[in-house]
Amino acid sequence: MHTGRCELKAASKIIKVDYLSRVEGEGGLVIEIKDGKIARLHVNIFEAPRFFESFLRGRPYSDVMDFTARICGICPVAYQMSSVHAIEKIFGIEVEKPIHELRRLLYCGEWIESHALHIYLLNGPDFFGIESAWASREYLPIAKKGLTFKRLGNKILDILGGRSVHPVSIRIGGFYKTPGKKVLAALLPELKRAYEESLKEIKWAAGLNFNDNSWNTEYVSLTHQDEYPMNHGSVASNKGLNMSMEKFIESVQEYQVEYSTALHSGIKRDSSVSPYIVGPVSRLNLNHDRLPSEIKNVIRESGISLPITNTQMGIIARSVELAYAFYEAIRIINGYDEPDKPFVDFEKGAGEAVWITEAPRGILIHRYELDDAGHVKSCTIIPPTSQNFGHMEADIYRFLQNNADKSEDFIKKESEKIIRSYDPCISCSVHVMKIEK
Amino acid sequence: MTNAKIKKEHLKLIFDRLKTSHRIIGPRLEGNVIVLAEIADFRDIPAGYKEQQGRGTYRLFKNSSQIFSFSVGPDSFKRFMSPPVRENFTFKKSKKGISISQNSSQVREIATAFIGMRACDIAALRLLDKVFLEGPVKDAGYDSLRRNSLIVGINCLYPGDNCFCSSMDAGPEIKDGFDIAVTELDDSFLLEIGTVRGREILNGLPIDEVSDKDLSEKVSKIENCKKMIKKSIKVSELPWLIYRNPEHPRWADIAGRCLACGNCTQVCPTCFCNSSYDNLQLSGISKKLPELSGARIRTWDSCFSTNFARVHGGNFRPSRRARYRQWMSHKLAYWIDQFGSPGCVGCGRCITWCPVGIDITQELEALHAR
Amino acid sequence: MKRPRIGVFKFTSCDGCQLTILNMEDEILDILELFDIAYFREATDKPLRGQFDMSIVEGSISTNWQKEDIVDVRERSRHLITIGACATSGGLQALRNWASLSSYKKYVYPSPDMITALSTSTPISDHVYVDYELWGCPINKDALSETLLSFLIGKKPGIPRYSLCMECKRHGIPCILVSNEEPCLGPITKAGCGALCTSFGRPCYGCFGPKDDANIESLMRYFQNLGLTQKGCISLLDKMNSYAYRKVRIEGSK
Amino acid sequence: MHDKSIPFEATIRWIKKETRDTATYALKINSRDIQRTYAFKPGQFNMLYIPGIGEAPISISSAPTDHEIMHTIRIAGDVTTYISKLNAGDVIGVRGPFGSNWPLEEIEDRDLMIIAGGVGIAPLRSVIRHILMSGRKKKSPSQSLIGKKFILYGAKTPKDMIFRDEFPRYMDTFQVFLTVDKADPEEYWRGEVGLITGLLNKVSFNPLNTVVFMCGPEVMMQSMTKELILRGVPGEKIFISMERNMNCGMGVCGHCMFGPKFVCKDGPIFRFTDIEGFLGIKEI
Ligand SMILES: Cc1cc2nc3c(=O)[nH]c(=O)nc-3n(C[C@H](O)[C@H](O)[C@H](O)COP(=O)(O)OP(=O)(O)OC[C@H]3O[C@@H](n4cnc5c(N)ncnc54)[C@H](O)[C@@H]3O)c2cc1C
Ligand code: SF4
Ligand code: SF4
Ligand code: SF4
Repeated sequence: MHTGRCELKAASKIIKVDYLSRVEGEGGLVIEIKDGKIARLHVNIFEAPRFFESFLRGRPYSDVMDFTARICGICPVAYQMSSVHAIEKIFGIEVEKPIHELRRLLYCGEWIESHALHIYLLNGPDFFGIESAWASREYLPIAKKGLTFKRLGNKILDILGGRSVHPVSIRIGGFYKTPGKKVLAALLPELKRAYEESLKEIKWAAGLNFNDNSWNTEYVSLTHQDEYPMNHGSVASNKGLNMSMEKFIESVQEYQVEYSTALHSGIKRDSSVSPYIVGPVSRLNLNHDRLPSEIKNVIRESGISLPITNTQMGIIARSVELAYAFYEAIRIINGYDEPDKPFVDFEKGAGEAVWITEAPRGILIHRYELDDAGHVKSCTIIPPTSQNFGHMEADIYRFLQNNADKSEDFIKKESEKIIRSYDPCISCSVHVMKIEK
Repeated sequence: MTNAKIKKEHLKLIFDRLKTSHRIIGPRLEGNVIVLAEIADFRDIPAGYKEQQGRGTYRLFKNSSQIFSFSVGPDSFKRFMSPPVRENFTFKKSKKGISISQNSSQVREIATAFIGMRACDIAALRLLDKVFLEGPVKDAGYDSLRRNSLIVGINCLYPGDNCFCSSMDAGPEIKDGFDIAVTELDDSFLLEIGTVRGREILNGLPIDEVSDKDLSEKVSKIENCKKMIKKSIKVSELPWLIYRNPEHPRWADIAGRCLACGNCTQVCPTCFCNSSYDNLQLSGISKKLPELSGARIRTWDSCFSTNFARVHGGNFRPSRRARYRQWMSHKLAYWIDQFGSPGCVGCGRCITWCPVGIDITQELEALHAR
Repeated sequence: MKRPRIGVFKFTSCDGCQLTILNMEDEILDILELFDIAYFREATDKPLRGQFDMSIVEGSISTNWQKEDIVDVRERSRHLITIGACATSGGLQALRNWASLSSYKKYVYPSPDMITALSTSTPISDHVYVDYELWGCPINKDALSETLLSFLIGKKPGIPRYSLCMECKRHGIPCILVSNEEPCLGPITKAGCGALCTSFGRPCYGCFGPKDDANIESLMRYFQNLGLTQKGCISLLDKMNSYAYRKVRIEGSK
Repeated sequence: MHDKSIPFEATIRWIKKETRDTATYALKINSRDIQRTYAFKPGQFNMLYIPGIGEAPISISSAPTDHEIMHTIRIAGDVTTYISKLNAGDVIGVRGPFGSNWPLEEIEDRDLMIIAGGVGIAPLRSVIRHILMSGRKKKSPSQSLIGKKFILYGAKTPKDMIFRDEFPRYMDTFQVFLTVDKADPEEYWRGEVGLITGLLNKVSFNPLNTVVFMCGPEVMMQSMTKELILRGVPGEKIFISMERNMNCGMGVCGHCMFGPKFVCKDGPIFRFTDIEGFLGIKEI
């Protein structure tokens, strides 16, 4: 099989991970070490580009949710959420509370599904030194637990969206159809059990063995005064960033690197572009005070000190969010009353809007410009993983500075672990587009 | 048996009486369509609705003071008596052999009352009886459902735009096969009692005597309905018009329009074609093959399915032309040979629910052209 | 019994179809008992080695190197099945086939020359022999399990080839095309999704690709009678399975 | 009577390989009760069931008086391939018997011509064995009541000839004529080479007094029937066994419809004149 598309010229030592595994999509890693120093470090992405933003142009607004969902099979809801909100903003649509809540519930389903997948099947095996979740007998009960959580997330997606990959129910103005109260309530016993279980799992995750990789970097996420962020809020960071969605997209610089089909991005500051990290760690660091006290207590009891400064502790943040997603799902279902109408009427029209939501892997930025007929004139999609690439490289770089003399195998394994702790979704990241100037 | 009469506001009492002992299936609103489904409350009946049915169109609106002003939707008895998906049996296969068990719930007796059934539906049910009960082997599942059903029919007074039951001798008046047949008169409901069971249901309810005036009101209303029926088929031309024209150019013309989607066959109350297959679950398979378990499932199928007439090494009807011809020939000609009458009751469902509006009456007529 | 060796491969795609394997939470442990998952990048570290009894391929062919890789996969596989719209029909990304690649590249990448991609995205079956195709964007779980089982016990998978309408009617869903004039692709699209969209009251948008002998022209004529423009018709068909629908239109159907 | 919609179990007693892709399987019904009620006539078929795989209609190739129920099966697809891998002692599911039979009452006082192509010999072996056996039993008059008896059989190559070892035994009672489409260079073949219709020239028979039982590929049966009628055999006296897709075996699934006929319950054996009008119609 072909793997890394990019070869490096002769160097003293080249370490290559041809093909990253247990991540979504296709990428590799190339490290060049010269005289004990890291001369080059590339997370090279060879996932073939798909040009989503190009063929979205000219399509009716109603296609956007279905099309962008296909960017990623792991987090299609995130794409639907960012795009539906952006377009509703253009049309000036305000959805009612039950719809807002149902969308949040749908997102909970995806967070559960995606987080459980990553914690138990993709990232978990790293802490046990095994090649997959089913490679060892001892790990199997852990994997089973993950599958139980995951099934429940998918169940929510199935009920609300018809299926977990590329759900079909979201439309501009609301849903095509909303579920009855009873149907959702039937999930409660299972959700409650899972919630209790997931609280214990926070302790489990906190007790895993982590390499020390703490550093003072920039964590970026949405924040919202009333809720742990999913669909609404403004963009904030621990380094004082706090701006609207529209403003934020202007301060993000996307750039292309020659070894990757995915664009990288950073925050423009004066003359430099600095990497930042999005995702569960950022969300937790910036929003933990919005968590219910029950979960806060468990965090405290588990000895997790916030903010998390070790980027490899993504699995801890994910475990917290997994429990939170169960908590939220229960809360929403308890307070749910089926709306009179599944969607509000609206009139389409021209306009431009930016919307950002919190995909399981971090903020997902969408911008659309529609013409009078409601057709897409231009668009920008910046997935969380491409925002993280720059940071990922910086992270490995930092780690290797102290470890460049270690064995090749060690370097490979540990670097791959760092990458995996970001839960990169490479298929997502490969169709980013430049921001038109 | 005698007839009876009940005040309009008391019809609900019959419903409530039935509910104590029966699962009730009747007309209900689902989206913009009147379907047949379980109904828990008399108010679920879409009183006062009327549909405009065209070739490939169905529009519902509320405009009538009558309760039963609507006609037929896509569903018929078929959905319940020969359900779209049904389990024939479950099986277990191991080294020792195979064991097959019939799901007892399938044969379980569920007393079901069908209310608001039309003459064409009842006629179609009697055709299904011929298929499932009078062949070489009785269909046990159908038989038990059939025997445990009670039928409250409604005489149609306002036909649908695609109806042609009168020409098929299937309606609009219900002549037999009912427990109670209801006619909505101006100020009351006329109840004709067809069976002892029907009479028992009415015991103790506030029913009145029937006058000659009531009976003549019914007759004139039904006559009036007949006059409103727009479509027809000349049954006297069957089956020869079809038998004589297997190579008529019209078949190819239809094939240009027909999508072979099978909708016509699925909504037709008499189309009975089905397929059985084994449904396996991964959990039903043990590591030591050949141990496995699963269920044999029967689903509605259609002669429009491309592999319906497939055998090893070929398909007897690969073209849409042949498949449409098969369908119409079966309905209007073969059926006469097989069961003694056409397999069509003139309900017009196939015309309404064909996405491209192919009209069986029109296509038959076209076979006259040379 | 020796467990069949399975490989899961990915080409250009969203990963959703291979995720379906991991989404079979109830069955995955059974699958692992019955099959030896010997290559599955999304879930294991196992290196690519040896021959496979069955390869499951997701994604379309859209770069030069993939053209070589798929031949390699075929050579390693006794049976090769493709899963999903990308692998069976080129996927959504096949929309580039009917546009200009250079303008696409330019629109997405600041330095388009750095990107090597074919001007087309094509189904696997355009490149190598495919033993079985599982359609859908994404594929249906039960269909995947039926396919795996069938492989195991030696029969053809029982996957429907008839229209979605049949499935829709079985479920008793009121037809939105007839009752609401909404342009639904059900009559020309394969069943298999479980009549998902229509159960939500939305018209089918063709995830499962054209059914056997789909009469697209007739349905499009009908849509135009309902007031849809020709362009509107094309845009209905030009989605995840544009390649397959276009192919049927060109090749016609009997 | 047993319920024909539910398969019963039968055990394979022995298997005899006939050709490279065909074998005969002798079945014994497991349940005593069903054994007692199970009765078939030559020409009828069973639905053989492999749980998990499916069902296939297969003619009964033994005579009613045989101790076992025999099926002679050619590998064609899923079910038949699976069966080909079974061993003696294995259990399969059976539903039946179904369908019409060869009308033995028609052949009294007449000449009988049995015409078979390929695996189509299977349902005819049932009637052949029936006649052979009834001859042995002194009390049964049926064999002596029949006039001349012919078997005309065509196969692809000598290697594809089913029951080749049994023909010598048949020759005591029948005049046997064999042909192959193509001789096999590796095998000594004394018989004819060419279409089965060609065999008619070899047979001296009185067309007006002949009853024909025929089973084989549809094209073969069509051209053979044409030829026979040309020679004066009345269409009313030609009986052919038809093949169609079958699912239920009892006239409730619609798959096997051939014009107005259900092949499973009106057939598979039809009087030629009853279906003549439909035989020529393409894609009927
Ligand atoms: C009345 C009758 C008698 C027969 N007798 C014999 C016999 O004695 N010996 C013999 O070798 N063959 C016989 N056949 C042919 C045999 O039934 C087919 O070869 C067999 O059904 C193929 O099944 P399969 O599962 O192996 O093949 P597949 O092609 O894998 O079949 C899959 C499915 O297709 C359908 N199907 C395919 N071919 C046929 C067919 N020809 N008839 C009906 N359904 C079909 C069935 O639904 C079957 O389950 C007979 C057929 C009929 C109709
Ligand atoms: S053929 Fe059409 S009109 Fe006749 S009974 Fe069937 S659906 Fe009704
Ligand atoms: S006649 Fe109409 S409903 Fe029937 S298969 Fe053809 S297009 Fe579908
Ligand atoms: S077919 Fe659809 S779901 Fe499957 S990989 Fe392609 S885009 Fe994803």
